[in-house]
Amino acid sequence: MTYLESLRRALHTILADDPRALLLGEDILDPYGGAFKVTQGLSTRFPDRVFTTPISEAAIVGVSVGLALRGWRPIAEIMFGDFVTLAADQLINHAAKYAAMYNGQVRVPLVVRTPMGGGRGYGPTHSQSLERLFFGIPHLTVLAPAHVHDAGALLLAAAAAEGPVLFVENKLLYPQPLLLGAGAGVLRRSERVDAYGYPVVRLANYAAREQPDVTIAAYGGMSRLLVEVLARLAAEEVRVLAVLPTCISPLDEAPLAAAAGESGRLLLVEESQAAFGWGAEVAARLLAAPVGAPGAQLRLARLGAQPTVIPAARELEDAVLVTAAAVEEALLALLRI
Amino acid sequence: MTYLESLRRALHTILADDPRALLLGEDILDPYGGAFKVTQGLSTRFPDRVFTTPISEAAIVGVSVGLALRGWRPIAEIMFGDFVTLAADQLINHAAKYAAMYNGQVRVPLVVRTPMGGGRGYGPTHSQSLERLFFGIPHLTVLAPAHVHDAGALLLAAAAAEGPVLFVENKLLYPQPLLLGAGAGVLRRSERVDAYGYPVVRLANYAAREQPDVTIAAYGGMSRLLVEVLARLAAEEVRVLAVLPTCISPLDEAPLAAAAGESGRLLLVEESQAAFGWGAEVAARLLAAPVGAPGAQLRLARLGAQPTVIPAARELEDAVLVTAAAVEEALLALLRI
Amino acid sequence: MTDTLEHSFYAQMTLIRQTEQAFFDLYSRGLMAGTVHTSIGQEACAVGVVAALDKQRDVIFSSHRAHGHYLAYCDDVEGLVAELLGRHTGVVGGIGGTQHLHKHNLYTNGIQGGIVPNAVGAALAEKLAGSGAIVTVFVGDGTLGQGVVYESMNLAALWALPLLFVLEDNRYAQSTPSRLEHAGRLADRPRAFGIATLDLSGADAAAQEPQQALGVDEIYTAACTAVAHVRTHTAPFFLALRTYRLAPHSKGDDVRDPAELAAAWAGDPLARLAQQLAPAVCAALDAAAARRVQAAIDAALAAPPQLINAFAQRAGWSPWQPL
Amino acid sequence: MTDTLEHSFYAQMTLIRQTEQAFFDLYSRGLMAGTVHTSIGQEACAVGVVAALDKQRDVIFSSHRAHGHYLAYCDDVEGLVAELLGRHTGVVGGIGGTQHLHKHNLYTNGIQGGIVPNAVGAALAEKLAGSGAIVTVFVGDGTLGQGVVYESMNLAALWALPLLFVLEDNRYAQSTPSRLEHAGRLADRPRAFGIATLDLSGADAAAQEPQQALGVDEIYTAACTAVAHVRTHTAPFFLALRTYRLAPHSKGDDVRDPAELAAAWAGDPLARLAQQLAPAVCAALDAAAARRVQAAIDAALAAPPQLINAFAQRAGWSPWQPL
Ligand SMILES: Cc1ncc(C[n+]2csc(CCOP(=O)(O)OP(=O)(O)O)c2C)c(N)n1
Ligand SMILES: Cc1ncc(C[n+]2csc(CCOP(=O)(O)OP(=O)(O)O)c2C)c(N)n1
Ligand SMILES: [Mg+2]
Ligand SMILES: [Mg+2]
Repeated sequence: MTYLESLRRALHTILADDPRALLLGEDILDPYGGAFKVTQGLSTRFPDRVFTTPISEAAIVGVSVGLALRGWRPIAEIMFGDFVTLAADQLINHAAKYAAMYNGQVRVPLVVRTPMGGGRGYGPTHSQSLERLFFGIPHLTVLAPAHVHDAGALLLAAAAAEGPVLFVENKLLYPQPLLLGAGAGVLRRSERVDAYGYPVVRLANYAAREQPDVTIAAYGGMSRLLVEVLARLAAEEVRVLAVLPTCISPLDEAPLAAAAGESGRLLLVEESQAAFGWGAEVAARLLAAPVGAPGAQLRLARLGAQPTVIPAARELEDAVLVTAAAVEEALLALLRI
Repeated sequence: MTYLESLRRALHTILADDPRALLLGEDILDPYGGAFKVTQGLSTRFPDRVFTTPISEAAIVGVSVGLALRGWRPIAEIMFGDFVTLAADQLINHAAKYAAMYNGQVRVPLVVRTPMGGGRGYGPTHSQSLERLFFGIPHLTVLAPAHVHDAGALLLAAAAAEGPVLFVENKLLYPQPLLLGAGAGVLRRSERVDAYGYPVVRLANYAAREQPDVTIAAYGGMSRLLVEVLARLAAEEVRVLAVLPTCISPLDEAPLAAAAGESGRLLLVEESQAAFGWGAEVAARLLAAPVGAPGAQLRLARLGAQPTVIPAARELEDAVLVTAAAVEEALLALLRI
Repeated sequence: MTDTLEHSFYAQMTLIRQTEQAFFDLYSRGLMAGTVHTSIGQEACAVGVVAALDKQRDVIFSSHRAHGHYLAYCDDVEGLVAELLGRHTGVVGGIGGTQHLHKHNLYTNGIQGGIVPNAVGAALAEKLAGSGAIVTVFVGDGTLGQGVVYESMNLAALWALPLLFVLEDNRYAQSTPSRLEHAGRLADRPRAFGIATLDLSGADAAAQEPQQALGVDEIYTAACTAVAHVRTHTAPFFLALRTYRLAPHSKGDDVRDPAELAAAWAGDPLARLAQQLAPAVCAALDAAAARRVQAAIDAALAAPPQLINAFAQRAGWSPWQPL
Repeated sequence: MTDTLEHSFYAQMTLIRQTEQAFFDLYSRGLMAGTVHTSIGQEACAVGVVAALDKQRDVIFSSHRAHGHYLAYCDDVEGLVAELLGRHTGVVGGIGGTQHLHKHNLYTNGIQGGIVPNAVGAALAEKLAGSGAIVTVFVGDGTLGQGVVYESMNLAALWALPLLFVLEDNRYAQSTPSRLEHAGRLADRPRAFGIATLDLSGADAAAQEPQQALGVDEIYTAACTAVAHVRTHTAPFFLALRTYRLAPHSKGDDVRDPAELAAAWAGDPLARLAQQLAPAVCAALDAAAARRVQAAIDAALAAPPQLINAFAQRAGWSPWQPL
């Protein structure tokens, strides 16, 4: 099953199981079924609960907030993650505010799904990873499945959450088969949950009795690169432990710290620019550990996109975004220090 | 001269010196002169270049972008920083994109001024420090004067910049007298510039021949607390070095690293929640230094708001936001580890 | 208009007036902090519209100038006063304050325009639930500057939602007269989206001479028509009301022409309503309201200090552990 | 309509048509990546409107479906083809790609609606400069879903800016027919803001039966009126044009009724224009366009690889140093 199929099935399950669940978004009706086809089949099966909308991202989220306040469980789709800027006010000043500012007397159980990421040559306004805007916003959860997670199960969890969730999908992962179960190809896969109850997956390219040489942490679309790099480095007998959380904000650093501690070296990779990104918070938490504690000994590096627009031309896009080659190079560099 | 007067004078200078400079914003005409009075006198003196606008934050910034693209130098005011969410799309997908995505063939010299910060009992939607949304956005500069900087001079620099600038003012600083010159009360003040040419101020509460026990880094409205805490701790003979940059993003960590290195202990304070904030990036850069380098030995802590809404009630607001007492406590705790 | 109704209107309007006047007083005595936006002069809009609603099931959204809507809706002067005084006995525990109120089916938020799509969502919620309830959203003339208001009008009309837009057109946004904010006639905007509209705003945006604010009886009658339309047709309606803000935008920040203000005070809808009633009745209602407001203030001021712990727990952080 | 004008229109329209058809071909041959939105069927809007402008000084904003506007404005097929092929010889060096074009006074961006306030700003810029130039912004029917478009209409009217809105009403936004997106008649919206409007969209949003796309001569005539209004009165104008997109929204994603599509092809404005001209003339113009397109493709494909260094330098990072 692909990442996309898993998400689509989850939407079917959610709407089938919960009569209060609703879908809203642009072009989500059949036969089109959404720009990336994640909502296919749903309007046919649940015609009264799937709403195609005008091109009004602020209102899509704003209407969903109103529905959630009044007892429904809306799931909104923003066609491209780049357009969440238009819904930033509704997410930050409305969805994330009501429960706390009304002293806990209301809930806003809302999921905003959106695909982020580049690599498809869509150019500067259709390729970004703008979930970063919402990191650390109180009372807003940012979830992002990679293809080593049960993406659909995570969406079910998002839909069951009490508060608003920004659910970040990845365009290049849509066609990827999920890598689940104990054996994900040549890689050993294991799963645990973080303090918030969301899954964290570990992938190892070495035997169970061995120790990793280096650890790499990433989320979302970066899993595509990690799986490739781990497989390649296995051949070169570089033992790599990858750790992939699904709850990006708020951050539980413990599973990442544990994985990093096993090798003493951590590479943090993210698709957006590294500066002020996810890895910054992970690094700050892990490294600010008391001197003498294992964290303080960590050798750590970060990798992200170049700090500019994401070009449309393929070669330029590759030069700006993180590639598997860049990940491998950064890992090997980290091993040398 | 107060922080507010300094900013107001700078606006007068900008409009007087550059016939292409324009002002746009809500309620900025005389006699009102803006909700916080920063634009007072300008519409009287430059009636053709000061535009009061409808309550249309997206268009205020969007129109400014168009003006900047076509050769003018607009300075837009967003009445409360909380409303920049409404202009996020124009800032991120328009202002910050055009120059790079058109291959350097245009410029967007635009300043968006806005007051951030709490402490006035304005409640959850009028007290935030949302500049964090724009940290790390390529080609967008975030500047924030504290009252130990020449706020007006910084605004002049922002207006002279080639690309878009988010200029973050602070509500509680408006009435504060600027602390400039070598002696800022009991504190020794010195100034240098960062790699981007923007000022970084150092304040010391000890004699020139002494070394600090601890370093504290912060920006914007936090300067109010720092000045208070440094003065108080001087009495207790705790030597504190404070370092306050004005260019918040992109970040040049060198002046902060140097100041931190002098004491080996660094407290990072910001008004917003610390998680995924400014201090995270500072910490990540300073601590990820190669093991053995001075940075790696740093004892570091962060302090920010509690991760929830900013309540209206004074006591609750104090409990959520950073106070001078909390800064002092965190400094003393850092001295003990 | 029955006698009882007019008494009730007067009772509500004087309660709102006195509550908000008390807020100014509390500020000047240093007992209140933050900001406040009073609806002094606009009470008739709140009272006349809310009287036409079914308070058991209907839903209300409002924004920064909502005390009147709040009191007309739930009469909870105690919860409101305590909220503005920052007490944990406030309706939202002192967290929201003046701009962020919630009780039963009433919700306010201080971001201009942002509540409007929320109200659309609430209207869709009621329509889907088949509850028969309708949603009312109060907006000011200045708030029509926000783009999301038009996204919302479009959706409300497109999806035939039971949503009543009430425009309180007081001809100013903060310090700025409407003619510097808006082109065209405001009521033409909902019409362009196919929304049935009743324009009692009395003038287009460019008109200069002040006009009299509508009285509560006119507003009530219009609101009954509007509500009936929304409920019967399950379709949106836009009711534009001419009103005037007699007090400053918030506190002391008034730059309007004193002559204009004086003329508006001379047409104060509360005073006009008083002239229709027996002086003794008014005096009794005024006194009753005054007693309630004073009692609410006394109770709030006597309330124990903030329960930081309880708030922290609900908000998900611990007040005793630094981040 | 003079002969020369019609020849020129045909020459431009066939150039646009053939350029965009070549794009589909280049995609299917794997030579192009990313996405593309062609204006096949809508060329008349671009050509007819731009012909009414003063290309020396006027300013144009457009969005995702802008190849036609681009070619009608600057005839730079070479820069456009190279841009879509991701070559550094592209008009913006391969960085922007199909949705993010800029040459002289033309600007496009792929965020629906976001360019509209930028166009308002540009119109204010020209008005302040006293240049006599006007600004034209092309929007699709779907784009009227964006709130900022209304903020922009209000400002353009309020400040009397020389801004021409051109609505290319092709009755669809991506896969969604206009009647599922919009309430009321689109042209009533600018009117509500007091913007002079010429509605040639032919129908309100709810109408079902397909109508014929406007021909280039009708569009040109209307655009001349519109442009004259904007330039003479220094005031905005809204021109609503009935058109039809004959190709998919982007590539292969067409779910429209084949019968509707066939009927639309039968009314193809390019073919209709051809019927007014001598076949030999058309054939010669077609052939000339084909040669130019092929030459542009050949040149682009032969262009040296991307100049990453140059881009990196301009963008402020070094391709040789990791962050
Ligand atoms: C998005 C946003 N922009 C600006 C403000 C600041 N502000 C608060 S009230 C107000 C004026 C509102 O005018 P109007 O809608 O006419 O309501 P009135 O105050 O007249 O009742 C402004 C500009 C805000 N709260 N939200
Ligand atoms: C803000 C935003 N939302 C959604 C999209 C995705 N999108 C691109 S084109 C389009 C349809 C636009 O329809 P219309 O304005 O009618 O133009 P047409 O494609 O018919 O020319 C959509 C939804 C976008 N680019 N920007
Ligand atoms: Mg008003
Ligand atoms: Mg269309």
